[in-house]
Amino acid sequence: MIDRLALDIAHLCAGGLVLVSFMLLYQDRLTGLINTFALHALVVSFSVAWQAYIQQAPQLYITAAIALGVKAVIIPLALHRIIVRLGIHRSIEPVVSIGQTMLAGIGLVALAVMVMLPVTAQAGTLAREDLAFALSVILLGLLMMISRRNAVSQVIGFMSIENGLILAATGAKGMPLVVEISVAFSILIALIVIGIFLFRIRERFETVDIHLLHQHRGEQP
Amino acid sequence: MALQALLGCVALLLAAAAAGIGLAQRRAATPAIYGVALATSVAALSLALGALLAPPRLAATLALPIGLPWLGAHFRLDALSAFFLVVANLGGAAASLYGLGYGRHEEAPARVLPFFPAFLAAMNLVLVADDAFTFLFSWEFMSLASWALVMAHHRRSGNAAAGYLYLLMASFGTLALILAFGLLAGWSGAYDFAAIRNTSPSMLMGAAVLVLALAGAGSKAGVVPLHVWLPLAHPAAPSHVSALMSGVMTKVAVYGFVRIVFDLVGAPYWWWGALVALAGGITAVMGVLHALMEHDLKRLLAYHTVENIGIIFIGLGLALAFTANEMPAAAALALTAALFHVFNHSVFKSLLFFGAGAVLTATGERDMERLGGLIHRMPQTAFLFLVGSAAISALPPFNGFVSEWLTFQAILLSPALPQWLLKFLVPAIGALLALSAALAAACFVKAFGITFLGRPRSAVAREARETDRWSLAAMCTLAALCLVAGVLPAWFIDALAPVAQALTGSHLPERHGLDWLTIVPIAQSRSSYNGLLLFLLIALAAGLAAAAIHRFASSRLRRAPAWDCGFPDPSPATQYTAGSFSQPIRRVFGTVVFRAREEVHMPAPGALDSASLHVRLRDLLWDALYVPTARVVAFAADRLNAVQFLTIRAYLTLVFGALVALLMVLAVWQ
Amino acid sequence: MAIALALAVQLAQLALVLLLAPLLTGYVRKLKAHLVGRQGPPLLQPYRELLRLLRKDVVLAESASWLFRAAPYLIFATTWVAAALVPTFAAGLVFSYAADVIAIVALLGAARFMLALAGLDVGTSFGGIGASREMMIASLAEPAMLMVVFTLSLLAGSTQLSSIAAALQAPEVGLRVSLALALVALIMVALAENARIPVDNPATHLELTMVHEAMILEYSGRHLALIEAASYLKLVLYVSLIACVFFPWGIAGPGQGAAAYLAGTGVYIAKLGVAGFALAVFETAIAKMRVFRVSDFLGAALMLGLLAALLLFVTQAT
Amino acid sequence: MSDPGSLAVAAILLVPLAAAALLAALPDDRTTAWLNVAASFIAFCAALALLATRPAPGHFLIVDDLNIVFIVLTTFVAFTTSVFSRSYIGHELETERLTPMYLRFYHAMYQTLMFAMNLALLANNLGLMWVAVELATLTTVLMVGIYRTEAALEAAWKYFLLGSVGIALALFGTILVYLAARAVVGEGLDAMAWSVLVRKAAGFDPALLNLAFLFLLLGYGTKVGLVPLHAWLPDAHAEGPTPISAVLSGLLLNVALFAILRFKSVMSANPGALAPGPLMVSLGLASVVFAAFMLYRRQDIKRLFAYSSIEHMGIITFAFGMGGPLANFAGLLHMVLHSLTKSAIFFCVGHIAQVKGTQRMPDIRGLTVSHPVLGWGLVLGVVAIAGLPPLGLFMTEFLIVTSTFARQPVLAIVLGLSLLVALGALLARLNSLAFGEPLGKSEPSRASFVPVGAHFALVLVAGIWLPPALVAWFQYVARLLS
Repeated sequence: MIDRLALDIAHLCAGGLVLVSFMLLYQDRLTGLINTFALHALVVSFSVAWQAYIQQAPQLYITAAIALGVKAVIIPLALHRIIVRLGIHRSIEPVVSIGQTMLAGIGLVALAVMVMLPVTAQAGTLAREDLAFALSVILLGLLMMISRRNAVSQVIGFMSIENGLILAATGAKGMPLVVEISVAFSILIALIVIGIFLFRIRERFETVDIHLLHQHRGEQP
Repeated sequence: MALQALLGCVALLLAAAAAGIGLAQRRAATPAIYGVALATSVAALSLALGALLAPPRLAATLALPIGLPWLGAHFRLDALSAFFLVVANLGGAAASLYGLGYGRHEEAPARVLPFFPAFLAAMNLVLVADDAFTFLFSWEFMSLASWALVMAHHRRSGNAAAGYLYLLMASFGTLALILAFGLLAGWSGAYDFAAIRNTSPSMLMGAAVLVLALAGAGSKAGVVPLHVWLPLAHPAAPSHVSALMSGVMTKVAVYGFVRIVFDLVGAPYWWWGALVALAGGITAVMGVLHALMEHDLKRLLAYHTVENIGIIFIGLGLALAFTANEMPAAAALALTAALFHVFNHSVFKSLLFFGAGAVLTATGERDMERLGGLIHRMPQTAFLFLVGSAAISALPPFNGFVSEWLTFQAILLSPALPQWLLKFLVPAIGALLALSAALAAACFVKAFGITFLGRPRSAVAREARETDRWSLAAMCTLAALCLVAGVLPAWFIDALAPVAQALTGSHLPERHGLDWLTIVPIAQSRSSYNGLLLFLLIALAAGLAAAAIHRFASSRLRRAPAWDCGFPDPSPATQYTAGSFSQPIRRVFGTVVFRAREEVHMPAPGALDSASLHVRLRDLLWDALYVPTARVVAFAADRLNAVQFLTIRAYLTLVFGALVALLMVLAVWQ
Repeated sequence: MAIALALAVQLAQLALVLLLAPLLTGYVRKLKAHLVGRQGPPLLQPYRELLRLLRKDVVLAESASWLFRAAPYLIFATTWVAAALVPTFAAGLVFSYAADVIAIVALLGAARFMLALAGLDVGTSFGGIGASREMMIASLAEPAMLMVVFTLSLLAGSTQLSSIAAALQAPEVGLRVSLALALVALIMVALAENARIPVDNPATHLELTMVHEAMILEYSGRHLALIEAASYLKLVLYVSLIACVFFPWGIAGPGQGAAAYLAGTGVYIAKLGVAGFALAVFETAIAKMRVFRVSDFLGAALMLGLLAALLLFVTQAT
Repeated sequence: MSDPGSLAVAAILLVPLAAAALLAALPDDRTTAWLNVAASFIAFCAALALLATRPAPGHFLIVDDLNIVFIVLTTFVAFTTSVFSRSYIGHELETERLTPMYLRFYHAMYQTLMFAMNLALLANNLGLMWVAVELATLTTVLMVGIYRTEAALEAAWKYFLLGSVGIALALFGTILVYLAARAVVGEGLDAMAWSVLVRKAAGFDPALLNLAFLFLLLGYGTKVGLVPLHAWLPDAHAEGPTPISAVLSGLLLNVALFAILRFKSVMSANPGALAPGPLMVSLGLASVVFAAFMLYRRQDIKRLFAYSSIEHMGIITFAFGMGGPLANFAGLLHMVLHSLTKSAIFFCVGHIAQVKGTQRMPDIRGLTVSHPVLGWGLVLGVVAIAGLPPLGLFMTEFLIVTSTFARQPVLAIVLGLSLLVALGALLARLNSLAFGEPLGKSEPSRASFVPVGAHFALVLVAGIWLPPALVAWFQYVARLLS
């Protein structure tokens, strides 16, 4: 009975993450986008913590804590500062078309479910549904990356992909510690590098709109 | 044993090539390298002659643990290989001998010396290779070595482009052959020829192999429409290399074709013969027509290579048709004709390129319009070139006539073929062959007449000097061979008997029991030819005439200005030029084949500007095949090039698209 | 002994064609003159011309080379040998196996090659014009000739002239369209090769359209004599060829004895007479064409030859 | 840890790591270059020692038949590249494209990259390998951006974004493989160990494996540079320091392809899974065709050869996709020879760009006249990379095309024609680069030709004679893969 409830809650978390991903897609203001991402990270960290609880895998709490601390608090704060410093915190990002993006997003979720359907129940119901949701989050994150022009939004899209990966990794019961380390590791490195790059890019181009970057190509036609 | 010794020669040549890299800057390197090449070629020539004239009962084979690891490199020396080895090493020896003298004028010896022996070695290797990998390896290595030689004078305009086209077409040919061998060997990789011989391919597969072999070997040999590189690349190389490329390398290509189609594939179908012979006929006529329009001496010779390759392929095609219809005697005749022409062409084409090289060293000119009168300054070269010209124009009593005569005899046997298409096609091909032979004579009247006869058209032509003794020795040897092979063809045809026997199961009647070294293709009542008798009769008649005139007629002689119908003009510009010589033929054939257009600009009376005449020729094949290909590649390159200049977002979209597409495929699949 | 006799007959043929050649030319000239109502030169005028030329000095252009002086001998020799190899009064002579009809055509080609080179040697524009046009004409005439050979060898199963002559005498050959076409083609080729009207005019020297005469413009004395003799021989050769292939009656077979040979000679001379008459009538009746119509003329010959060969396939196959 | 095999493995991993730390700390530029060479050499020697003795596979590290040749190759090319790098970097310091500060960073990163690649090859654990590839990506991103020009930064940023997405996809695939394995092997480290996975793969859930392979192919395929995931590759090659271009083309692409091969062998061991072949064949062929045409419009010499790397990675992927003992053999050999050839080409190109002061091809002409050794080196390199004999790539391309033609004629023709198109482009460039009148400035070259010569000598020998031991081993691995 407790299993049933635990599963439902995990399911709810995963579904919630997909929902937040849609919210990310919907946001066209940078400030709102960053806040929504913080929510995204929050949901992930809760989900991971819940998994730690039901799998009785205490090491997952670390992952949850990292997700909460770094992605839900530090990065959003840093991004807020960056966009303020760049003076783009009030700008509305030209998004392709919210309606079309949403439709595409729904299509992607359907695709994720379809792809996961043939997986035998042997892998466990939890795993299968978690995986479908994780795949949806990953695909939605990619969709976000390609529908936005602003580097900050792209980084957020990328980090939402990583959240999806964490969801998948923690859903895979008993996956050795290596995964957690690697995820934490990659979050750290990614953050540093992104920070360096954003810094350099601002220094060089006075903008973080990578749309302008391609003008400085090594090879003109 | 002969095979081992031959491979030893190859190793020696490769060592000379390696030494050439290090030593090329020394003055002594030129005689040393060419000397080694000459000695090695002569040794290889005698080994090959031994194998051809006294063939061992079983072909010698050898496997070395190099090349494809689990297979090794297989080598084999049978009659066919031996014959082509004779051709290759004869050409190689002559070119080396010529190089001893010619090489001293070389401006960039470091770009020639390492590659010349390597080229010779590669050609020898192709001829003894007995597995697909070794064969293609040597084949492409041969292309590469000759490409390096073509690029030797890379700073001269057009040479780099010639080298480019050459290597590209050579690689195309190699690709076609790789595919052909891929079919023959199957996917398990039975690459050795012994295994390939034992399998008999299906009809479709055999046809594919034939087409691929024709494309592959044909592109190397210069079969129209794959000939375009040849007239550019052959002249670009130093002249002795041009001789090797034209005289020998194209023959190695013929060898490749014969080896694959006659030996490896198995029984042919009759239409193979039709295809090959038709390709040969078109090649012959197109080659000679191009040559007639050409004023560059070496390029003219290169186009004649195309023509002669066409004649060889006519013979090969007929041999295939006869073999398919189980007429071994006729097949042997056609094959012998083709192979004899292989030998003959290698001899007189090398001779002619040597002559052109001598002219080039003496004057620095390849353009015939700036030559003339060289017969006075270079009488020996002129005489030897004349012999070569007569031989290539298929005039009796020289060798070119004999092989063309044999080809005609094979054509005359075609009524016995049962297929209607062949019955109609072969006479037409005969007409093409006759046309190309007659046009070749016209072309060599032009080549020899404009270059050597008349009055000098430029200062360099007026001050030319006879070429060196090494070069003359090489040319003399070849000219003597032209005559010997023309007067005593029976010896040569007998030497070819084992080859014909091995490939067609029959051979020409041997000279024992025939009078006076007569050659007889099938039966004496049908036709026969006796070069020796003809030669003696002509000599007798000419001698008789000379004696009678000496005895009875006036022998006095006065020198005077030319008569020229009473209006002699001392300016050499009033002579006929190469362009004006070929004008009638250009009007007859060129308007159709080349879309030749003459643009005459005639100033109004009283105007002071000069009149001018421009001839514009279009190579329709080039326009129809190569230009569109290049355009398609350029178009695709331009279109795809846009992908280089996308935004990161677009690239991410590509990744995303690939992911979604593959997921969809997976979802549908499952 | 038999060999010696055979050799003697062969030598007799050599001598016969050489002796008859100027006569045939003189005869044609005389007839042509008569046909246009003139007296004309005497029948033996060509002999006299040759002798006259032989006696004269050679005036050699300053720019002429050794090739210019060697060429007449080679031209004469090859043409003579070729003419002697065509059966005239008798077939199957001892040297007849040395060359078939293709080789004979090629011998003529060799002579033409030398002649064209000689035309270019002095370096005048007339020499060039002649050489250039001669080679153009030859490049069309040779394939046409070979098509004729093809037709004949199909019928006779041989390219050996003696065998062809023998085979075509057989009654089962009969009259055939192919043969007629081949004959017409061969006559056209012969006209072109011998520089006759309508292709060339043997009687003019200063006409821009001339071909043969332009090449030999610089020749004089004994050299010119040899070249003239060669052209006389060539006319005989072609007439003999046509006679022996299409009208093979009366030719003595191999080794038939002196009487047969004599009869054969008589018939042969009669054939020459008829052919010369036909030639004279034809040349009188027709005008010379422009040089660039020659390609059409010879192209027609080539097509006729090809048609003859193909028709033969059709009739033989059914 | 006491047996020689384990010591060697430890040396391969720890020497670069220690050297990285040391190089980051040391200030002097002359000794550091030598230290870099020395560290690479020790790693190479340790790798050679592995040929003689191997440690038993552990939970995290393994030395088996598949990876040993890549370890030797990687350490060898790393060593020769470090030699080349010494003479290259000297010139960069003189012309002040690099400051000593950045040089320290460069050397430290070089050794870190070596550590990461060796780790990826040695890993017996899916996760560990993923971490190593990630680390290698990050270090190369930093190296590519080291010149801090606008173009370099853009290339690095592009590389970073695309690489990260690829690596994320690969991680998802890795998780899926674990899930598939868990059901059979049980939880824990064993479910991520290669040595276990290959043995037990037959019982895995095929649907999960299929999905996993798709993600892994796209993920690691991004690192391999397969079209359409290739976009980072040309820019990263062109804008970074040339030694890094050599390492990228010669080694990093191989490492990523190695990862795909590992997963392919797992896939092949499962009868229910989709055959990985068609996927790899189509991606490989797309890469070859695309790259062949892209070669034509290149203006930058390093970008030209970067596209050629895409083409060759496509050929290799195609070969492995076709499978069968011949094609697998050829694919393995092609990987090795391509590494050697392409890195040698980049050595030449690096020196050429330095003596000419430009990477723009229209500004470079007549190299065989002005710099014979460099020029002929380039000619040899292009001849080799175009697959002409007597160099080794002819053999592999021969095997791939012939063995394909008997089974899939259309594919073989497309492949062959694309190779021809690529040859046309490379030759056209070679013609103007190496031949004709020299153009532009022409400093004398003070390059070290030993690395170039060593690579070409190996490729030449391989074209003529392969040691039987190597062949037997390659054949064994080729069977293992199919």
